[in-house]
Amino acid sequence: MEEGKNISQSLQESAAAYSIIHEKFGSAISDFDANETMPFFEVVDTSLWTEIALFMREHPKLQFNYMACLTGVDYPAEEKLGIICNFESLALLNHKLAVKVKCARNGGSIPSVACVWHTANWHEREAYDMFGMLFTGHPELKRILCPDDWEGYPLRKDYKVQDQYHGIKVPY
Amino acid sequence: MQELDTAGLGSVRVTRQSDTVVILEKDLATEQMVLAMGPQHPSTHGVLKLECLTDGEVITQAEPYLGYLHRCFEKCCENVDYPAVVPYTDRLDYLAGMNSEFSYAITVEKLLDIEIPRRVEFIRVIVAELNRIASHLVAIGTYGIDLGAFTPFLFCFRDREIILGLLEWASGARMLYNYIWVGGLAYDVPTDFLKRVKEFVTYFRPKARELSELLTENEIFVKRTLGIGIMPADVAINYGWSGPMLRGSGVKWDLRRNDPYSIYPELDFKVPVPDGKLSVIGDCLSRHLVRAWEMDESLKIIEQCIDKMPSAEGFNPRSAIPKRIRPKAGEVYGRAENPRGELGFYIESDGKSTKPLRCKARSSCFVNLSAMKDLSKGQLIPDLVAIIGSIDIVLGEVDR
Amino acid sequence: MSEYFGNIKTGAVTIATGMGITLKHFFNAIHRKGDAGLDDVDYFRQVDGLCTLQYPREVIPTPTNARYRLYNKIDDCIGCGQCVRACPISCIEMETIKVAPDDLAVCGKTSDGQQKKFWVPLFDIDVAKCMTCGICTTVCPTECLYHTPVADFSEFDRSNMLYHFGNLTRLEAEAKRRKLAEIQAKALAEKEKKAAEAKQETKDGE
Amino acid sequence: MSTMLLSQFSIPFLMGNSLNTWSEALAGFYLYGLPLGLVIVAAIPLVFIALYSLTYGVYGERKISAFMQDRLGPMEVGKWGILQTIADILKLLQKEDIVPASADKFLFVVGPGILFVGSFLAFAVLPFSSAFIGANLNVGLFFAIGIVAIEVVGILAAGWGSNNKWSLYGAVRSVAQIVSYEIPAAIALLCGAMMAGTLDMQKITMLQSGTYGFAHFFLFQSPIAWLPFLIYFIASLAEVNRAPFDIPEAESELVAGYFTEYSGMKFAVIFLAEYGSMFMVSAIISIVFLGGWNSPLPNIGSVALNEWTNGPVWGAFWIITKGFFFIFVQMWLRWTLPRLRVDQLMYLCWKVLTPFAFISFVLTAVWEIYRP
Repeated sequence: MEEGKNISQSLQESAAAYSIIHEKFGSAISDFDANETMPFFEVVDTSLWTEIALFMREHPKLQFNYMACLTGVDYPAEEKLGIICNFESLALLNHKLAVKVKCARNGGSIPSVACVWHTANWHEREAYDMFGMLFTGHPELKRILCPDDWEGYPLRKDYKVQDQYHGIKVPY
Repeated sequence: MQELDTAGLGSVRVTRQSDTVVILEKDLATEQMVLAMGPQHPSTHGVLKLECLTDGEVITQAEPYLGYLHRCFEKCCENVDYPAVVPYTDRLDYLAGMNSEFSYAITVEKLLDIEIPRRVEFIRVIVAELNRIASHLVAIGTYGIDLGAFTPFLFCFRDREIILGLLEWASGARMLYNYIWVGGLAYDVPTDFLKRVKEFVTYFRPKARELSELLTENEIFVKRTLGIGIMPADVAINYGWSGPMLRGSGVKWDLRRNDPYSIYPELDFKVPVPDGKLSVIGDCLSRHLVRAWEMDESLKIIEQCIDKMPSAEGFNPRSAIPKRIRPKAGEVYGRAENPRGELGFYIESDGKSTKPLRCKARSSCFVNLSAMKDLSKGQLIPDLVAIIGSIDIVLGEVDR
Repeated sequence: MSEYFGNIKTGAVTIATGMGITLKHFFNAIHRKGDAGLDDVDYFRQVDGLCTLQYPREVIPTPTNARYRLYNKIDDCIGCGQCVRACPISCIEMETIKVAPDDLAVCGKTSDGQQKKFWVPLFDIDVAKCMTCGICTTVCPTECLYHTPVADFSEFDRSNMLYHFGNLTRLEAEAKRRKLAEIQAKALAEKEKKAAEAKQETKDGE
Repeated sequence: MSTMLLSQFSIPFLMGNSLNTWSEALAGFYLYGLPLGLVIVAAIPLVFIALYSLTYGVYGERKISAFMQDRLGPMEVGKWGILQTIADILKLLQKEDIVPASADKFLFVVGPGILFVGSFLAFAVLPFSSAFIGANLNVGLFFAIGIVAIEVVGILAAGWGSNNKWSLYGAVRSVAQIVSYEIPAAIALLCGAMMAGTLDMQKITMLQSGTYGFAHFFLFQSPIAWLPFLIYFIASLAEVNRAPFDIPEAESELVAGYFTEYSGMKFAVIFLAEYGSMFMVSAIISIVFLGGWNSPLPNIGSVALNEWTNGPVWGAFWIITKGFFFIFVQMWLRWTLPRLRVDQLMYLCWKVLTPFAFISFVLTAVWEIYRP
């Protein structure tokens, strides 16, 4: 019971945070998805993403100073790739919010937020490495976990592993 | 005759003799040298490569290269059932398998929205805290090795061995447990287990004291770590640091307290942060001290859990495990406090399959390591070693 | 200046403390800790001292529930194939042949009295791949597949890591397969005959 | 002829306590009127002592570290693993002797040799007993201090010749370290020389003999002798690259420092040189401050312990025991302490040891003049 109340309280906080962002950016962001496990909104106008990010970090009532996680996701049904960022106002306001940003599956790009949160630097590199979306404005967008000359983006749903890598048989 | 300035490398006076440049005189300029530290190097804690640009012993730039231990954790997760991910989580941070399992289990449970028996929660916390001590022992011991003290390392391993023995007795395996399942536990603990854990706590306290006398209080050790690799709190947060690293920078932030899960809210423990008396806040020594203090707190937690433990009567560790784990469609980001920081799992379920659509591990080491470039600038090579050691990376978790 | 001498003093004192500790351990080396397992009541009553063991000759006992080498008690295996499906890394390979009705008695029952309905000519576990997660053992309905506490089973040749548990020789398996095929063919013929008859009947009915 | 031969042969065994006769007799040994130039013969026992110190130094190091760390240490070869070092030597002998393709071949090969020679030349002036010293130089102590510097050349040659960045770091660090630490070490030894009034190692030792045993040792002869003793001990650790001053070979920083690229017998030679110089500095400190081959046991009334335990053979026993004791302390320190950083090392040398060495030098001088 206690826990249930807690969660709904955090949901309220997230909703309040969302409404501040919504006030500023209006239709550039989607409606608030008020689920219990991970409340989020989606950035519709992706070109504004860096601006929204900076607003989220700097606004005195938001202060999302901590990016917990940045996940790349493949949505083959929508022909899109996306990232999901989990934010938190660490040690300040203690509210959480998740943001989704999507781009086209082939040659799509998302503005980088590495200049807003350092965390995003490596996470965006990882998302690029695994999914192949570009992050415009990223300081050094190159592969991080796979070798530089690896073919394809391993975490896409339709990924086929290459047969040979420098003469080494790849599929085990 | 002309003077060339070769981009900060000091000026060189040269003359041209029929198309060839002859160097007449060179300033006492130092040349920068690229030094590949790793992937095989004793103090990179695994297969990490740091490409350092050095000026003498001073590092002007260090660029980490990862991925030597990439084992496609996330791709594997998309191809196995929810319960079968658990053994893979062990292999993320192989020094703290229980904590990784714990983190994954609470994440999926959040998605499934199921109630866990109380005894399960207590056992989970005990094994996770035991494993936290084991992990910190490795961190402290290997840090000693990095700074040249070999003996504390073996003392640490001697005591860690006992913890591994205890966990083996409970779960059947020494490092890769597959003990904390989604919705419960693999088995109940053996009959005498709690008694033995309690004996371990009394055994370990003086040993921890001895360890701190031998290593932490040693003047050479203090001199090697004090004021090295200072990370201010706000930068640390911006880098996404968590766990002992963030606490070392003076931020009182512990997921067990600030985003409580399991039975942690009922337990009495402190979140140790450096006060700036023994160390400079945010330096290597602070991070080391936080780890040493945390072991004490973990011992306290274990003692409390044993005292409050509900009886084993009629207890089935698998009672709450769903027959078939197929969560409703949705996304969840769950996390727990690992010995190295926040281990989070982002899991997306499509509601139809028994396999996760996407399972991302937010690894604390990966994030902590990303500050390496900033931290290492202008440090000496021995200090670089001290900094890497204080980050306490486990490459299994960095590369996943 | 006082800081200078203070540094020298703390340095000397802490170094002396550390040396005291190592010397204590050095003289303590006349004791040896022993090789009790953690399930031993007296584990923490062992003396402090040298704590390593000479491995192949002295071993810390693994607990009885330890999860190491995978073993299949093939007599109890009903060939359900759940372990194969559960294994996250597919280290179990299995082939089954349905038991012909007249062979059921030959095939026998499991130790808890369940009738086995499949021959298991092939049950290979690649223990080199096995990550001892224990998922296969939890799904096993007859509990014939389990991990044993044998931890050290290294081999010089990798092919020796492939453990065969199938209980039929190749010839036997071939015979069973042929028998089953015959029976199935017969059954099929029967079925076709019946179908044809039924067809005939319906035709006749018209 | 035959009587002459006999007398020459029997000299070492008959001479008793008279100085250096054994070695001098060996060196001046004429066979059929031909001098065999047998300095080499005199050197043979030295080499044996050195090999002995290596063999049991390595074994001792492994066992001591093991016991301090609650381990068993080597146990397989022989009873208690006592033959472990011999097995190691056999292994090293069989190993392929790799010279990296891009190494400076000459320096690479010559480096370990110079190192070895540097560390073993000093053995020539160490008096191993009242009747045995390799070369009884009147500037023995000076020679011992000076010859250590040759090691630096070997280390630099090895580090540079390897053409490996880690080796180069190790070599450069080592040079800086050894050159710096020579100063406090030499000044501290000069305190001992001042108390003796001579640089002759054998005479220094003799001046410390007496019926009161240890009370005649220079360490207890002056109220401030402990200071140069301590300074020399610390500086000698740095000179032989032992922890906590093992930064030239700091394995967690520089992989293995200047001998990263060495394998097989060349590696063994470097190792031999290291243990040889460990024994060498230990012997020097025991000669200058702790009476060398003199027995530390005093005569107590009619129980003439001191006289019973003195003599050529006893002398060798005492100096080797004292040397091994200091080797034990070196190992004890190594397995206790973390490693210093380069700048801290230099701080310790220039801002702590050198000033204190000067102070102790002055105080010793004052004490020697106004000694009651």
